[in-house]
Order: sequence, then structure tokens, then C-alpha cells
Amino acid sequence: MNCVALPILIPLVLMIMQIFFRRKIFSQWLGISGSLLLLLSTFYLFGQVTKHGILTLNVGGWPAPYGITLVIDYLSILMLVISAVIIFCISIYAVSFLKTTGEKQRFYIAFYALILGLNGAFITGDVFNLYVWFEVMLISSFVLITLGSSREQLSGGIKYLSLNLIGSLLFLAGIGLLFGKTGTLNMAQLAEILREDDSAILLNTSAMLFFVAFGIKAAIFPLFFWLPASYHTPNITITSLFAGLLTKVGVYTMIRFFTLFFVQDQPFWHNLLLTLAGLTMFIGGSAAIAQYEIRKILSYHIISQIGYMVMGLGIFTPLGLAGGIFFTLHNMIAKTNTFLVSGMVFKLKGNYHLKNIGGLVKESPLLAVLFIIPAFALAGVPPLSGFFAKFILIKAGFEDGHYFVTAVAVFTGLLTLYSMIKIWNEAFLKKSPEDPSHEKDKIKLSLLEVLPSILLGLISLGMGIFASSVFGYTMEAANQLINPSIYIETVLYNQ
Amino acid sequence: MEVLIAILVGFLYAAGVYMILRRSIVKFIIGIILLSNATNLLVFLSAGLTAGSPAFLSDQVSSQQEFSDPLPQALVLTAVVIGLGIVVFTIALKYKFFEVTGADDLDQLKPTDNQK
Amino acid sequence: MNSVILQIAARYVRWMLLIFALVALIRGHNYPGGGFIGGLLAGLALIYDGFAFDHKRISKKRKINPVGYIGVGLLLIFISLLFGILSGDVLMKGIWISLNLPLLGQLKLGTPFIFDIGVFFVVIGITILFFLSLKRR
Amino acid sequence: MPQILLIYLISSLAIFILPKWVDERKPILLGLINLGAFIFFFLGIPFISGQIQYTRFISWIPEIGLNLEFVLDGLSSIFALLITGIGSLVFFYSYRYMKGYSRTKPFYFYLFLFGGAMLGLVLSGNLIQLFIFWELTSFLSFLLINFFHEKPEARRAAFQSLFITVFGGLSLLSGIILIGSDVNSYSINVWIANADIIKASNHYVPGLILILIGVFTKSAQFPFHFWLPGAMQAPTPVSSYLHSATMVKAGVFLLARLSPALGGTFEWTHIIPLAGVITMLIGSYFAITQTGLKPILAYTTINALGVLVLLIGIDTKLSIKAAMLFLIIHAFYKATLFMVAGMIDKKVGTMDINKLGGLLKYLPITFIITLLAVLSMAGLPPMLGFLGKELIYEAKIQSPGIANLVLFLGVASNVLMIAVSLFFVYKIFLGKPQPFEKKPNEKGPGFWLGPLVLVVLSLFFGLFPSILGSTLVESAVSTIREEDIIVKLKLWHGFNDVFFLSLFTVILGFALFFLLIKRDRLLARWRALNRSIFKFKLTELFDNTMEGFVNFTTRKSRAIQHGYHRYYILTIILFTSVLIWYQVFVTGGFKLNASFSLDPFYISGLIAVIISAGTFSIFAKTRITSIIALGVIGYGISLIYLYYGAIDLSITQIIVETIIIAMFALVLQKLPRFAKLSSSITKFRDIIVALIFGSVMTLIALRAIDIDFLDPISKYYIDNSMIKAFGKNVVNVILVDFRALDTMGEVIVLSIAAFGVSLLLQSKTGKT
Repeated sequence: MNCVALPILIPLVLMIMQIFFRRKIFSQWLGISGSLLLLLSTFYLFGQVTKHGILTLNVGGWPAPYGITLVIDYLSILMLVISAVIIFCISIYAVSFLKTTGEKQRFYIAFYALILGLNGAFITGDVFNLYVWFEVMLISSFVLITLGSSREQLSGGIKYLSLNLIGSLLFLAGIGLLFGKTGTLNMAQLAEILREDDSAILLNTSAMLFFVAFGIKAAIFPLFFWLPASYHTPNITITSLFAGLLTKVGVYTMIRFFTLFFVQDQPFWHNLLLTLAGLTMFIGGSAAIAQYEIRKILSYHIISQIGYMVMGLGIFTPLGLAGGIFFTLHNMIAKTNTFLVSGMVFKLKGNYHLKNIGGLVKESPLLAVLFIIPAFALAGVPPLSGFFAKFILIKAGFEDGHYFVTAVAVFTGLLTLYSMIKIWNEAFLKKSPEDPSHEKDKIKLSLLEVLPSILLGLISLGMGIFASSVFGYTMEAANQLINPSIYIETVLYNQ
Repeated sequence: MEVLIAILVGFLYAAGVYMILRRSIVKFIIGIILLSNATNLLVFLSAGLTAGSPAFLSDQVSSQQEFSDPLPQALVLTAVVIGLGIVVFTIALKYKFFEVTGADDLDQLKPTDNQK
Repeated sequence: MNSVILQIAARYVRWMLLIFALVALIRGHNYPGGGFIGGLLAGLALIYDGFAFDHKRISKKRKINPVGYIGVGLLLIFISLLFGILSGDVLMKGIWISLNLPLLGQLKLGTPFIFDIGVFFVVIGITILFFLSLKRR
Repeated sequence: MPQILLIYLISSLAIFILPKWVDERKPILLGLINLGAFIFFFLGIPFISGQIQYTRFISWIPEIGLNLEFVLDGLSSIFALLITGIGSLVFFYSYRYMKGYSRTKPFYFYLFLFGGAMLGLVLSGNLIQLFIFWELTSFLSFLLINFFHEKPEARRAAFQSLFITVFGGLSLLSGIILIGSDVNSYSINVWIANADIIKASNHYVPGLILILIGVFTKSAQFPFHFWLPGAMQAPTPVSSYLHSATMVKAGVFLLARLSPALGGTFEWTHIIPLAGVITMLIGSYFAITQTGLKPILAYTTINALGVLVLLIGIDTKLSIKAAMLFLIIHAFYKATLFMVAGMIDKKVGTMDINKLGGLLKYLPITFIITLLAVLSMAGLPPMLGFLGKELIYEAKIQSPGIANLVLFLGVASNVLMIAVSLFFVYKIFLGKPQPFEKKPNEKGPGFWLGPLVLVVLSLFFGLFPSILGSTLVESAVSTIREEDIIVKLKLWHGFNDVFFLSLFTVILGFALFFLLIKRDRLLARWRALNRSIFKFKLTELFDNTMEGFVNFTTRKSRAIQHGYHRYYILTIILFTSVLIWYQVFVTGGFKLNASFSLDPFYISGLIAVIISAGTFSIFAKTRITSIIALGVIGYGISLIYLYYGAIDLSITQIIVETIIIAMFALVLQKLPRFAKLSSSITKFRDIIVALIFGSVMTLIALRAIDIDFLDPISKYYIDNSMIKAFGKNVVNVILVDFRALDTMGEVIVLSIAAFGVSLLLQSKTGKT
């Protein structure tokens, strides 16, 4: 049996089940076990990809390019596996952190719809289908971000919604133009046509629409405004989920489109990408150090780190792409983890503002360890995952002669470090500003809250120690992207 | 005819953009609706217009007949429906926002970004 | 809106709309119509009912549960997907059976039809849900 | 060798699971492990004479040149012995010192791992591997300096040291990558083998400078030296370890390690000695005016590091020899003196030299130890330090390049050093006795055993220097110079230039010392003078720069993330328009083939209606008219669809439009009336923006119609809809069969939207 569709079938089933079963406890356990199932299935698919190469499935049995083709190559499966890990962790974490909101059932419905859209976007090989999955993802993220309907959430939600809406409208317009010019929607066929045709440069106008659309999703400069405006408003579970996954879909599609078929006028694109990457990194990183709210610091960081991923694409050598992908994978894990930890900080201290908290290292040494792993991973401390990602990117940048942007990347590392140390110093080391006399009842973190963070921390560490195999996979992915002939061949002709 | 429809598309885009740049919630929603109409029309237009008969086949197979292209129709149909979901959600969100804050002014959203 | 005229009209309009919706659904594969349009029409019928009689009638008295409609619809869609897989073929592969019914003549039934019915139900559900949530305010 | 590092890692982790009775004595245990490693390296000495090296290669990520290479040769051997040897003494010492502190587990964990990381650093044969250990030492020292983390100064100092060293580390990494790209390897041996290629490359100078920034930050060279005095915020054992054998020595090590690959050029022999000589002078100059024991020692460390860097930069046989010897000398006396300072702190309760004095009476053993160490520091016989100083003078005299300057400044700095050394011992043990709250005593060998071992060794090697010279120093120098060099050391060289220079220095030094102790006010004035000359301290400069930058970014991020929803949209729209217009110009998108026609007239008329409805809807004064106009647009568009044969689409459009309008109308009753919120200038600007965007969309829509790369795939649907999918309505067949996945997604969007709407509108919360 062809299992390519599993990453969308599992969340679909789970979503439907969540609609029918309304018992709270049931939703939770269904959530966790379903995510585990998803995780296992991605592992299985990963094995399949390493064994057989690119996997395809023509939905409905309609041959490509007429039907919708689902394609899993190395890039897709890497994204799938990592996001499944994050989803699994979040579903555990959600159990205790959603206690306050009464909307468990709706949370899980939207949660699985989000995953459905996400996984769909990762595996689809059809441009319009990608749009549909984007919309699925978008609408569920709208629902999630406004879950709770506080004033802050609503105003954050409106900005999130309107800017993303503009993004998807531009995306749709781009698809229309692309289809108008090429008469096809299948990515492989598009690649085949556009790579051979000299006049394909005319497509750059519609490529711009895609670029802006994905740029908005990925939150690159100057399109990122929605992110810092909204990510600190919802429940921390939801923020963690978004932080780990959503912007990365934008990066993923950008990598996909700009390696597969928008490869005309490369110098222009690469200069544009690299310039924006440098600006994104620097502006995100330097805005982060100005913040005092943990979630805002981390939100600006997301932007800064998107810059690195885009930089990998802009370098456009196999090594650069591999570095960008490596960075994406590492960042998904570490970023989610920092948000999870900030949730626990909030639980212990009841506040996200660095000026109002402190002394956590004494109060909960375990939490300190849990924080320091992803924080150091983000700052690029060896031998954690972030170091290798940055190292590969810097190496690729220098070797390809992009000195300036690489220097920015290096310097931004320092800004990252600064803001991580800021959190560390203020929240953990500093004496707690609370009045010690009215010691509250000690709030303890439960196993379910800590477990996801431990898991993600171990993965960060593992991705560093076993960097060689992770690098091997990302290199495979990069090679597949640089030489799409195999992709085209597999999708269009080997059925 | 294409040129005229293209101008219409451009007009709708311009109108939509102008409306979403307004501060009023209602105008913003109108802007979104205009933009989504413009986009749908753009997709429909750029796929090529054939003022042919609708793509209904008859039992006597005669594929020689000139049909209008069904694929862009299906795509736009999907897009229209998705647009419905999103626009209604937008309306509800803005309405809720108005209810909570009592203001029709989108500049009231400002504090979320700038709180220290 | 408790207009008597509206209420009397509703008794008939409701059924007309519902029948019209069903026709649109069934004919959809061959003629204009289909699950989406049918669903919207059916949804409108129910909303019309609501306008005429007060919306509570939809939710309380008739015990119409819009979420249930959506759930059933999605389930049908999922089942139609499943057929393709269970028959050993790929996802969403259309499976068709041919029925010779006395009155209607030869009728082809297939999983795409189930899919369309699923869409029909979902659309009914969401139309009512939209309406209810806005009306309840 | 990798196994040793593994032992370090495992035993550092094991700290957390020790049973209680071992846990109390864990420093002893860790000291013994260090001692074991020391013995291992000690036994290895005979095997690595000259240029012989032992390497161990483990492939890690060979594709990017990242492998684990372990090299044990003359150079790494000296460092390894110092790290493990002094490490074990430091741990024994901290058994006494750290008693009474809580939460020592993480402390020992960091400290032990720190030693392990340093060991890994000096054993690295691959520069990236070396960099990894390099960063680890930076971060572990950060955690160590933060031991008293509730003190703001400790946090500040830790942050400064981390920031500076990581800045240097990143620069080092860039330099390594830059130069490594020329020879396609990061293996030091490969670099050495291809030294000519490297030096000839364009990347050499920038790469060298970047690497040197790394070295200078780590080894506290001017202008990055200021983090080192701050690092004394750490508990004293840490300072002792950090200043003598680890951390700051990493830069020196790297410099020595790379000198065969990068050394010998004009840049090398000028930049490095210059930095070294300035640092040397700064260190000794500021050491004199400090009032705390630890700051004095910290500045003397800066001085010593300057000397070491200077010597390696001079890059002659003699200077390398002097450097290697001085490395050992410095490690010995600096570790000793810090341990003494810590001991005095514990016993007397202060480290302020103005509150100390006359301790000879209470602490005679400590006095002897300190005296010997200080003699070594001052470079006086019979200690090893004397030998070192002689050699250094010799090297300086013979140095090429800026020899005169170096020599002159070297003498000056040595004079200061002698004065500082004597002053140090005088102030603590002689001088005026001070009233102490508790009488200090010598009880417990835990405090003085380690220092004693070190000074005895220092004395022993001073008397019999050839033991050291023919083994460790000789093989290290051979490694660095890449030739077999015989090193003969002796205490007494006879009456030569160097001797007289030393004599001169000593006399001046003593003179300065007497001046200082006889005239108390001199020192005070000197301090005042310093304060007025050096208005700003580099630490403060650093803090102010950081603060200024943070303020700048705060303002900047406020300006960017300003919170005005419509300006965000404006930015995005403008950005998009600019990009597309640019592309239109570049690709010559103005050439259009489409011809303008108004035929058929009813569609033209319809379009005219839509446009006027649109205009009306924009400028309508009331909401309801605006919405009705909106409806006209929607229905008009559905008629266009209908004209072009899209029946299903048209019906859908009508129904969808109806629902939206209905919903809108429903909520509209509660929404406020249009308020006039924008000024006419804003409106005008927005109209311009809207027109720019709209026109470009028109243009590219027309382009899209013009270009056709191949026949659309739609024909397949028409051909197969009946045969394979049994449907006559092709659009519907596409929706439910060919592209059913899209429809499924669409339905899910609708369902989630419906849930979302009901959730939003049902929730009673809000009004917060």
C-alpha cells in the first residue's frame, strides 16, 4: 500500500474524531496518541524515502500532471519528521496548559486541521493544492490565535489575520498568473517547462507575487509585522506550536519554489534573497535585544532566524541549501522548546516580563537546564545543533564569496547570544524581585509539562552529536533540490 | 474584452487596497471582499477567456466542440468558497473586536505591539 | 421577525428549497449543481425557516445540531477516501457501481457521489452555524 | 587521548549521581582523576621528543572538513601537563575552599568540564574541533564566573567575558573558515603543509586578522583585556585555574599552534608583537595601582599574556624558547598566588591590601610560599622566573623588527613587575599589622599544600633547569619551529648584556618599590592621576556601548513595529508594487498584444456598472449603501463568469455573495457608522498607492494572457470526464474527482471557519 498520504490522513481522522467525541479526557488522550501515531508514520515514511528515493502518490489514480500528485522527497520528509516531533511534544504539553481555557475540543479540532494543512503543504506537488493547504492552515491558525477572545488576542489576531490574508490573496493571484502562462499546476511539470524555456524570465513578475506571499508567511523583512504583533497574545501552547511550525512552512515553500522552477535570472533573485536575509537577521536580532517580555524576545528571534534560512537559499550552493535546511530543522526544535520553557516560567512566576521575575535557577534547577539547552542551541554553542547549522551556513557563505551577508550572520549570532543571556540573567540568575515574605505555595511542574521540553532538548543535543547523519540527510535534500531532474522524472514519468 | 476585464481587475485591486488602508473596520472588510473578488477574477481571466459553451458533455461524445476551459472555473470556485469561509471569519473577528473594545478604529490595535 | 406571512410562506418555501437543493445535489455530476450549491440551498432553507420562526426553533425544537452536520459530512468525505484505499488502490480512487433502477433508468453511483454528499452536509452545517452564531448576538 | 576526554565527560556527569559520602569529597576524587591524566601525559613525555607527534583520527563529518583529530606533541604536551597538573591541585585546594558553599554540584561540574574542554582544545588537530572546545571554555567560564549570580557585578562580569570571548570566537571561526577554504581543510597539519599557499592567498590577511581577534579576546590582549579583571568575580579556585593554565592560555596556545602555518610574515611579526607589547605594559602599569589582591594578580596576568603573545609574535627560535619556558613559569606562580589570595580571603576575610599587613606572624608557611612565588614573578634568582626573564631579554634583544621599542618597553614593564611583586608580598605579610577580627592560622594543609608543591617545583626547576629544558621545552620548541632544536637551559649565563640589563631592571624595580612603601601618598596620587588620565574604563565603555546599542534598537524596533495596522499593510503593498514594477521594467512587460475592444457591448456596460458601483462603494457615506454597491460588484462579476461559460461558478458566486452580504448586514446593525478618520492627504496618498498596485496588476494580468508556454492540461479533463469519471459536468467532476483533494481542503476551511465564528461569537469573555 502506498502510504504517502498518511501524513494527511491521520490528522484528518483525528480531526473528525475530535468533532464527534466531546469528552475532555478523551480529546486529550486521543490528541497524544494520535500525534504519536503521526510521528511513527513519518518515521516509517522516512525509512521509505531513504530506501526508495522520492515517493509519489497520484490522488484518485489520475496521472500527473492532471490529478493532484503528492510527493515526498528528502526535504519534505525532513520537515514532516521534525514537525511531527514538535506536534507530539505540543500535544503532551497542551494537556496541562490548556486547563484554563474551556475550549479543549475546539482547540483539538483546529489543532489537527492546522497539522492537516501543514502536512498537506509539505507533501503536495501541486501549486493550487498548496494554496488550499495554506488556507486550511491559515484558518485554523486564526481560530487558534483568537481562542479565548481577550482584547489582546483579538487585536493581535486582527493583525495576524489581515496581513496573512493579503499574503494568501497574492499567492492565489500568483497561481492564477502562473497557470495562465503555463497551463499547468503540477510543480514537476512547471519545473520541466520553465527550466527549458528561455522566455520563462517573463514569469518573474508572477514569481514576485509568490515571493511576497511566502515572505509574509515566513516573516522576512519587511513583511514580518504580523509576527511580533500577535505571537505573544495566545496561550503559550499555541504560540509554541506556531513558533515551531508556521513560519517554517513559508520557508519551505520558498525553498521549494525558488529551487524548482523560479530559477531564471538567478543573480537578481540571489541578491534579493541575500539582502533581505541579511536585513531580516539583523533587524530581528537587534529588535529582540530591546525587548523585556520573554515571548517578544523569542518572537523577534524567530524573524532573525528566518533570515538564516533564507540566506541558505540565497547562497544556492548545495552546501548553502543544506545549511539552510539544517538550520530550519534545528530551529524548529529549539524554538519550540524555548517557548515551552517560557510557558513553564510563566507557570512558576505568573509573569512573562523579565523585570518582574527572577531567581528561577534556585527555584527550579531543572527548568534552568531545560532553558539553557535550547537557548544555547539557538545561540550556536557547540556541540548543540545550532552550531553546526550556523557553521555550515557560514562556510557556504564564505566559500561562495558572500562576505557581507555572512558577516552579518556571524554578528547576529552575537545578538542572539545577548538576548538569550538576557533571559538567563534576568529570569534565572537575578534575585527574585518578589517579596520573599509572602512565599506562595510552591507550584510544581508536572511530568507532562516537563517531558516535551526534555525530549526536544535531547533532540537538540542529538542533532549536534549526530550532526554527521543529519548533515548527510540535509545534503541529500539539497542535492535533490539543486538537480530537480530526478524529481521531475519521478513525478511525471515513473508512475 | 480581456483588456477591459484586466482593467476591471486592476480597478478592484486598487479599490480593495484603498479600502484596507482605511481605519474603519467595516471599510476594511469591504476591502478584503473587493480584493478577494479581484483575485478570483484575475485567476479566471489569466487562464484565458473563451466565450464558449459551458463544459457540459453530452452522451454523444464529440470532443471537437469548443468548450470553455473547466479547470480555471473549478479553481476559482474553490477559491470563492474558501474566500467565503475566511471573509465570514474576518467579519466575526472584527465584530468581536468591536464588541470588546467598542471602537471602529483599527488604530486602537496599536498597544499590543508597543507595550514594554 | 415573527411575521405571519413569512411563517406561512416558510412552510412552502422551505420544502421547495430543500427539494431544489436535493435535485442540485443529485444532478450535480452531470448538470449545474453539486454538493456545494445544494448544501448552500438547503442551508438557506433552514435559515429561512429560522428567519420566519425565530432561530431557536432550529437549534432547540428541531434539535438540529450544525456541528453534527459538519461531522457527518466530513465523515462521509473520509469514507469516500477510504473506499479507494480499502479496495487496494490509491487514495480517493473513484469506485463506481452501476444500478439499473426501474424508474430512473441507469444510474451510476460512485464514491465521488459520496464525496459530494459529504460536501453537501458540511455546507449545510456551516451555513447554519454561521447564521446561528451571528444571529445569537 | 579521546578516551581521556570521555573520562572527563563521564566523570563530570557522574557528579550528579554520587552517593552522599563520596559527594562530600568529590573535589578530591576529581583532583585524583586530573592527577591520573597528569600521570598519563607525564609518562608520555619521553616518547614525544622533538617533532614526533601522536595523532588519532576519527572521522565525524568529513564532507565539511570536520573531523576529530587528536594530536599529542611537544606543544600540546606542555599544555596538557599544566592543565591536568594544576587542575588536580586546584581541585584539592577547592575541597577546603568551597566548604560551606551550597550548590557546589553544578560548580564542580562546570569546573571539571572546563578542564576537560581545555584539554580537548590543546589536543585538537582540527581547527573546527578546536573551535568547539574553545567556545565550550568560553561558556563554561561564563557559568563559573556567574557562581555568585545574585550579585549584579558577577552577572555583569560574566556577561562581559562571555560577550567578548564569543565575539572573538565567532571572528576566529570566520577566519578559520576563510583560510580553510583555500586549502579545503581545517586540519592543522594540512595547513602547515600548505603554509605557502595560505600565505599567498587573498584570504590570508583578513583571515589572519580575524583569527588574531579571536586570540586577542581570549588571551586578554589590548584592547580586549578588560574582561579579565572582571572574571575574578568567580570563586578563587576558578580564577587560579583560569589565569594559570586554562582559558586565557588558549589564545597563546592557538598562536603557537598556528605559527608554522601562518607565522613569519610581515603582518604576523608586526601586529602580534605590537598587541603583546601594549598589553604587557598595560598589565604591569595598572597592576601597581590596584588595591585588591585579585585585581593585582589579574593585571599581572595581563602582563604575562602580553609577554607570551609578544614572544610568539617575534617568531624567532629564541623567542619561542623563551615563550614556552615563561608559559610554565607563569602558570606555576600565578596558580600559587591566586591560591594564596584565596586562602587569605578565607582566613582574614578581606582581600583589600590596605586592610592587610603583618600576617607573617600568623602565616609563616604561607609567607615563604608567597615569597618564592613572587620572586619567580619578579624574575629574581634562584627561581625559574629568573631564567625566564633572562631568556626573554635575550629574545627581545635579538628580535627583528621593532626590537628597540620592544626592549625599552620590556624593561619598563619589568621594573613595574618587580615593584608590584615586592609590594604584593610586603603589603600582606610585612607592613603594618592590622587588627583582625579572628586570628588567622595555618591549620589544615588543604590550603597551602597545592601552592607549596608549585613553588617547590618552581625552585627545583630554577636550580636544575636542564631537566625541563631538554624535555618539555625542547620538544615544544621543535614542534613550533618545525625543526629539531636542542634546548639547553642554565641558571647562570655569566656576565653578559642580558645580565646587566637584568641588574639595571632590578635596581630600578627595588627603587620604585621603596618609593612606594615609604611614600604612601605617592601611590594615592598615582591612582588619582590614572583616574584623570584614563577617564573612561574600557569596561564602562563596553557597557555604555551595549546600552547605547540597546537603546538604539529599542527606538528602532518601536519605529518598525509601530503598531499601526494600516501602515503595515501599506509597507507590504508598496514593497510588492515596487518589486513587480521593477520586474515589469526589467522584462519589458509593456509590449502587449491584446487589443482593446468594447465588444460585446453588454459586457462592457456591465464592467462600467461594476466600476461605478465600486467607486460608489468606496466613497459612500453610509454603510448600507456601501454594502449594496458591494453586492452589485459581486453579482456583476458572477454575470461575467456566466458569460464565459462558468455556470457553476456563477451560481456559487451569487450564493456566496448573498451569504456574505447577509452576514455583513446582520452584524452591521451593531457596528458603528462610518467615522471620518483619515485626513484628505492620507486619502490622497492611499489612492496613489492603490493605483500603483492596481495598475501593475492589470499589466501583469494582460501579460499572463499573452504568454502561453503550452496547451493547458484542461483538455484531458474534457476528454476523460465521461469515459473515466462518468460525469457530464466537467467542472463538478474536477471538483469531486480529479481534484477532490482541493475540495476536501476547501470544505475543511469552511468547517474550521464555522467553528471559529461560533467560538468567537459565543464566548462571553472579553471586555477586559
